Amino acid sequence: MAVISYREALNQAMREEMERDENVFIMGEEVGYYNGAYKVTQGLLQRFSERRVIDAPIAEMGFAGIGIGAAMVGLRPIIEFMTFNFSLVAIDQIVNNAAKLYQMSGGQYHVPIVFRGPGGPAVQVSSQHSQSLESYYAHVPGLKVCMPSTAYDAKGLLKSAIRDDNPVVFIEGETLYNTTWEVPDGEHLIPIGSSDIKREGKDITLIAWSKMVWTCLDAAKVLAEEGIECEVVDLRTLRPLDIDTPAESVKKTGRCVIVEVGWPVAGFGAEVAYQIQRMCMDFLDAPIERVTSDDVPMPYAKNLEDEVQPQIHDVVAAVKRALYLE
Amino acid sequence: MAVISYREALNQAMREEMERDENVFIMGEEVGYYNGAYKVTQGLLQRFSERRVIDAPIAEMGFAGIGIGAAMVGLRPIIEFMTFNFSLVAIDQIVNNAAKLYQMSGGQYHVPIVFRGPGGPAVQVSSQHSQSLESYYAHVPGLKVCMPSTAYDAKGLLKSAIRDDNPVVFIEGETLYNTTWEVPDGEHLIPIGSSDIKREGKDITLIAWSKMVWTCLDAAKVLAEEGIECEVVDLRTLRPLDIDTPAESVKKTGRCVIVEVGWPVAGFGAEVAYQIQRMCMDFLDAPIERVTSDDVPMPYAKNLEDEVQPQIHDVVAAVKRALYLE
Amino acid sequence: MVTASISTPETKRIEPPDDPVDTTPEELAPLYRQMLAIRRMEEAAAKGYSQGKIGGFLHLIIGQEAVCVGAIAALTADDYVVATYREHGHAYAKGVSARSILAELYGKKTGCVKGLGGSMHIFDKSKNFLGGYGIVGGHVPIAAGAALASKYRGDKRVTQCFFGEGASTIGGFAEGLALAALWKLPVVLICENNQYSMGTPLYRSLAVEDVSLRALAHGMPRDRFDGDDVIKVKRRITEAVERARTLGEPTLVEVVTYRFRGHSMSDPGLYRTKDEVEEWKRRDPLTRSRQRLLDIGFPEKDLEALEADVKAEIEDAVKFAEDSPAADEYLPYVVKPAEGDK
Amino acid sequence: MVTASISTPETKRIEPPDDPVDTTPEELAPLYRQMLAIRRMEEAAAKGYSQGKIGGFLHLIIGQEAVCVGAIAALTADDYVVATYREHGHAYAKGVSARSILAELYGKKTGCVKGLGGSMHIFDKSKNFLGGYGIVGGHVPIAAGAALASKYRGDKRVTQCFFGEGASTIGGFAEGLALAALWKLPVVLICENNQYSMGTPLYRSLAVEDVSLRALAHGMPRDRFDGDDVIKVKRRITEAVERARTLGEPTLVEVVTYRFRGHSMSDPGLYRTKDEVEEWKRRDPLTRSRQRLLDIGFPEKDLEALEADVKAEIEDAVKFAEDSPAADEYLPYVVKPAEGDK
Ligand SMILES: Cc1ncc(C[n+]2csc(CCOP(=O)(O)OP(=O)(O)O)c2C)c(N)n1
Ligand SMILES: Cc1ncc(C[n+]2csc(CCOP(=O)(O)OP(=O)(O)O)c2C)c(N)n1
Ligand SMILES: [Mg+2]
Ligand SMILES: [Mg+2]
Repeated sequence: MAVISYREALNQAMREEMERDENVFIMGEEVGYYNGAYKVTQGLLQRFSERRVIDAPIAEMGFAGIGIGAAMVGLRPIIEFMTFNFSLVAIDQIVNNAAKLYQMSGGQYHVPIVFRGPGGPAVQVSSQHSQSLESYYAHVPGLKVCMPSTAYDAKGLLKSAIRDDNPVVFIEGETLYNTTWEVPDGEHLIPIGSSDIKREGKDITLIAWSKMVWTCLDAAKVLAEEGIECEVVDLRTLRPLDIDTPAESVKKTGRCVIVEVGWPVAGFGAEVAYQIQRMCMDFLDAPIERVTSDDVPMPYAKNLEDEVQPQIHDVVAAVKRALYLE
Repeated sequence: MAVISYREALNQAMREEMERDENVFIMGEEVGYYNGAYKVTQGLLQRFSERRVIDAPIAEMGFAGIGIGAAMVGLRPIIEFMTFNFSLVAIDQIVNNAAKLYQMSGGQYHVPIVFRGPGGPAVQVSSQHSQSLESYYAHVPGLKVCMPSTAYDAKGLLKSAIRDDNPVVFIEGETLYNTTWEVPDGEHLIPIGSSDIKREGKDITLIAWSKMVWTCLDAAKVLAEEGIECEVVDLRTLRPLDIDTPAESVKKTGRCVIVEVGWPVAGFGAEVAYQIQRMCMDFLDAPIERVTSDDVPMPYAKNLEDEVQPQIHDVVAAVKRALYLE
Repeated sequence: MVTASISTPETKRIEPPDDPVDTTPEELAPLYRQMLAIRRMEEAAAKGYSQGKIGGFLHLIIGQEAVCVGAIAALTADDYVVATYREHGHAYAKGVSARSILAELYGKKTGCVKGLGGSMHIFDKSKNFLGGYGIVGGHVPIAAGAALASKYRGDKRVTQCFFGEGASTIGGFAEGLALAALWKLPVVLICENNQYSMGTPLYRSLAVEDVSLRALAHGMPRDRFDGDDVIKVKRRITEAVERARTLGEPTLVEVVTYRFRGHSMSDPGLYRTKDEVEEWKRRDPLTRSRQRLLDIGFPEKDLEALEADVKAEIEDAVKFAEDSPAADEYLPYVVKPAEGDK
Repeated sequence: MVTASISTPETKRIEPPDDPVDTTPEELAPLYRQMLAIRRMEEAAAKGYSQGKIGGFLHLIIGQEAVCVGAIAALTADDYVVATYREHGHAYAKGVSARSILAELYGKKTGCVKGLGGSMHIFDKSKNFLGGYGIVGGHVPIAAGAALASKYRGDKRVTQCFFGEGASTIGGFAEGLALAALWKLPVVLICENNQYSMGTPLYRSLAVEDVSLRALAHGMPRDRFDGDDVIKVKRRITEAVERARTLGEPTLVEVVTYRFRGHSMSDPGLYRTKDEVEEWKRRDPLTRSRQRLLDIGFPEKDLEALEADVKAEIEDAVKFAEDSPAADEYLPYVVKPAEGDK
């Protein structure tokens, strides 16, 4: 297994699936000649030509819809949003068309499409460019939602997403592209809808996805020095959600902290908290804690940006609260 | 106090606020000559002329944005979405501009605007026209979100919303327009961010908003016949959320069912459940239950439409589960 | 200074055509039959609605039949059609049966989408009818996408996309138009300009009352004409379809027409004068085609036979809809697990 | 058949102007000063960025200064300006101080928006600078809204809205344009066509490389010219501003220009040839204006004094930004409770 970056893992996934299936193509802003705003599509235009790597003008609603139409008649588009912040101008296409067409057409048309791109906070780009919209997509029946935290998961999940016959919203961590992990060469698929234990522990369960998995792992290291063993569960997929893996963990540890990088109110962590309390009420020794960003639009200044986002010490503090240690 | 319809209450609120403040105006599709697709703006064009009651072409993103710009320089627009289903093509304006401008401009510009219109399921209009998007708006710092269930609340909250200096998303119940309630004449304001106990009871707390308050009241009647006394709490405002009122109720009853008409995953009820479990863990005698629609796009056929939505008997069953009665 | 204060002659009302376009009974009779079947089918739907057997929104195309029938007559079975919530006629013209349309409206299991979609969401994959859509403008990019797939595959199919003039102000239309022009997609964008968007007349929604002008800035071919004569519609749209098929080029076509009824069943249509409606009823494309058939020698008794046949077809469809079992499953929303999925 | 296969002469490159527009030192010197200050301010920003003192995205307007300076010179202090993420120059030209702009970029408490917005979100209410926006096209309706408010009140203010040619394909622009035309709003829509949208040249994003043509279908006046000569920009935009002020009519103006640097600091700009960039640098609007000032008799020593003054202003602004305290509060996101709110 080679150690590669998250960016390279995504690139491999697309490249391999495009080799494998002539119907797969990529469309988005700057995906071709520019090799992607974040270089995720590096080299694909050269390899697959303009027919299959399509540079789109700034018209997210338009090219998201074009992808959906193409998928209805049998192609398998990968639509790149330069960032998921810009998916808001296209969200009607995703929610009202992509997600609903299978049911609305009585099962006649399905929409095998992947909407992908970076999401979650970036660095110092202020509020319009730094937000986490996963709860919007996870809310909608008809979609699947993946948010891998590692290069390993990114490759395996993206390949599964491209082969999936449903619309998949695939949100990459904007600050994870340079992170590295061991990734098998060639065929490597991760089932959509499977959570993963990223660290084992007996005292408390930390549940997270995407970038916050790293924050939890870091917090777990800090806490381990104090003798507190955290189990870190990475949801990897928000819809369908494998709640059994984290629930089993909570039944074992009796305590739970859910960490998400987005806004607190009606964030996806609330859904996880609800399901965990339902399944684990008799096992919980403390209320479920959530760590989220502050309830504000993202400020620009670095010090404030750090302040509003969940940091290692916030997770550590929440763990201690859940353990009644302070 | 006169008994008036929810529709009439909204109409009065707008009429009175427009009389009171020359800066208030209404803009939306068919709000003027047509008197509103649901007749909520009946008579306002005649009273206030084309200058203040503006019929817009089909361009939600455009006229939502125009409202925001006008609000920045001091007007107080009321933007009607014919239904909130169509707000998805304008949501970028609401989330990325209206909600953020106050912070993004360092507190220089505020955006006193109301986005209103019917939301939630209608009758047999299928999946693109029948959905509940409140969790999208409740998620966003910078917005306020009102969802009144009665004519009384509708009038009082809409007047407060129009006078509020923040952007308010005001979602009316599409099937509530003909419901009636006692409403005071003239000045009648309800603070945004105050929940309301719609029925007192000691055995269990039902938490709901908008149309589901009626379903809960109906279920409470059924259960009362079996000697079960439900307390029904109407949230009225989802953001800011007055959680104290329902939490006090749950501390009293020890049990809680949250009822919402929308999709289950990451619905706003999950947030309520999370907050209640945090505040009431030591008082809860059973896990918190949620009743929601099924996790599917809304089907057209009446029988199926009823089947996927929360019905009185679903609430009754959830109450009994929470009481370990079956 | 290039100050273009456009005043096109086309912004004024399009008058009814004087000279009927050359045709034969063989060409016209089946189109008349389709128009008549659509009218009868929609009349039956209106009746079902007033009896409470059909619910939700019901948007009828009565008065506009020549547009969809003429336009779709220019297509082959392999070509795609994408339409709005006012799409019963388009579906029928593309080959979807009156039985499956009416059963859908009745919310029955035998409906073309199993009672899940209703009036606004007719789909039939076997006929390449890609559906009716309820979000104004949102389907225009979808049509461009089907056309992109044809270009991708080189399969020479053409996609027609129908929309109202009210859709011309929304972003979805603008983006679909721009991308179709840029990428030269084989799509014909057909604006059914029935002069009202719900209760809003053209002059209150468009600065210039000519939707086809939108093509100008994109270097896209355009056309604009009245929709009274089904043969004329067919001829003019055929030009655009052939341009798409042979050159792979899109066209924006605007057809001026009129709906005789309200926007939907719940709209009494008070924003129009009786005179205006009556004037347009005198331009009824069905009456015109019927007379024309007689004029070019189609025997009256054949015409009566044809009409009786239509009547029987629709009566049968109504009975089928009435007798069919209720819808009974709302599909699980996800397609069968794909490889690699659990 | 109205088949408009448009080929406008304007779709070809706009050549540099031959004859400089008539002007006086009194008119030109302050505009040259503004352009120079903007250039020096942005050079200082680039330096701060490379030193890690400025973060996020930094989009420089270097090379395009004549557009915002010439355009905004046509406005009064009461008029409104709405711009994109590439807006330092527009803010400065509207009167926002270099101190408060640079302090904002440095993320300081003394920044014009207290360190909360950064480079993409400069706002200054006291100057009627309604801000820089990061979602392409999303600010066009906002500008139309400010203009609607002026019409509503009859206050005779004019709003200018700046955007790139890349924004012309997105729905927000299309809807803003359509509504401004329909309602005759006093707004001037100014496309700064710098010929690239990130790495995408015009020909890969527009079917017809002339954004001003979009006005055609809306009967909106339009204009299109090069942005080399700041006085020419001022003159042409003044016509549009006066049209808005006196007739309440919108205009779509396209100014062809060029950015010397990459899209943002992280873009090396590999998609352009060195030759192309060099050619445009020879058209530098600053060099042109400087020479013109000398030609029309502005004393060289006054020019040097002016330049020294600019240098001092920017050095002071940098020092101010460096020395200011860090941002220290992210506002509570809601405005003070209104009446009736708790
Ligand atoms: C985005 C959006 N906004 C509003 C509506 C509500 N609506 C449905 S049809 C319609 C009028 C459309 O008029 P037009 O495009 O001319 O088509 P017609 O109904 O005349 O065929 C409106 C406003 C909608 N469905 N979608
Ligand atoms: C809706 C949206 N899509 C994509 C982006 C990313 N983006 C930022 S600037 C830009 C290019 C804009 O080009 P143009 O409009 O020509 O303006 P310029 O940068 O050249 O001034 C893109 C694609 C965005 N900010 N918003
Ligand atoms: Mg119409
Ligand atoms: Mg540009």
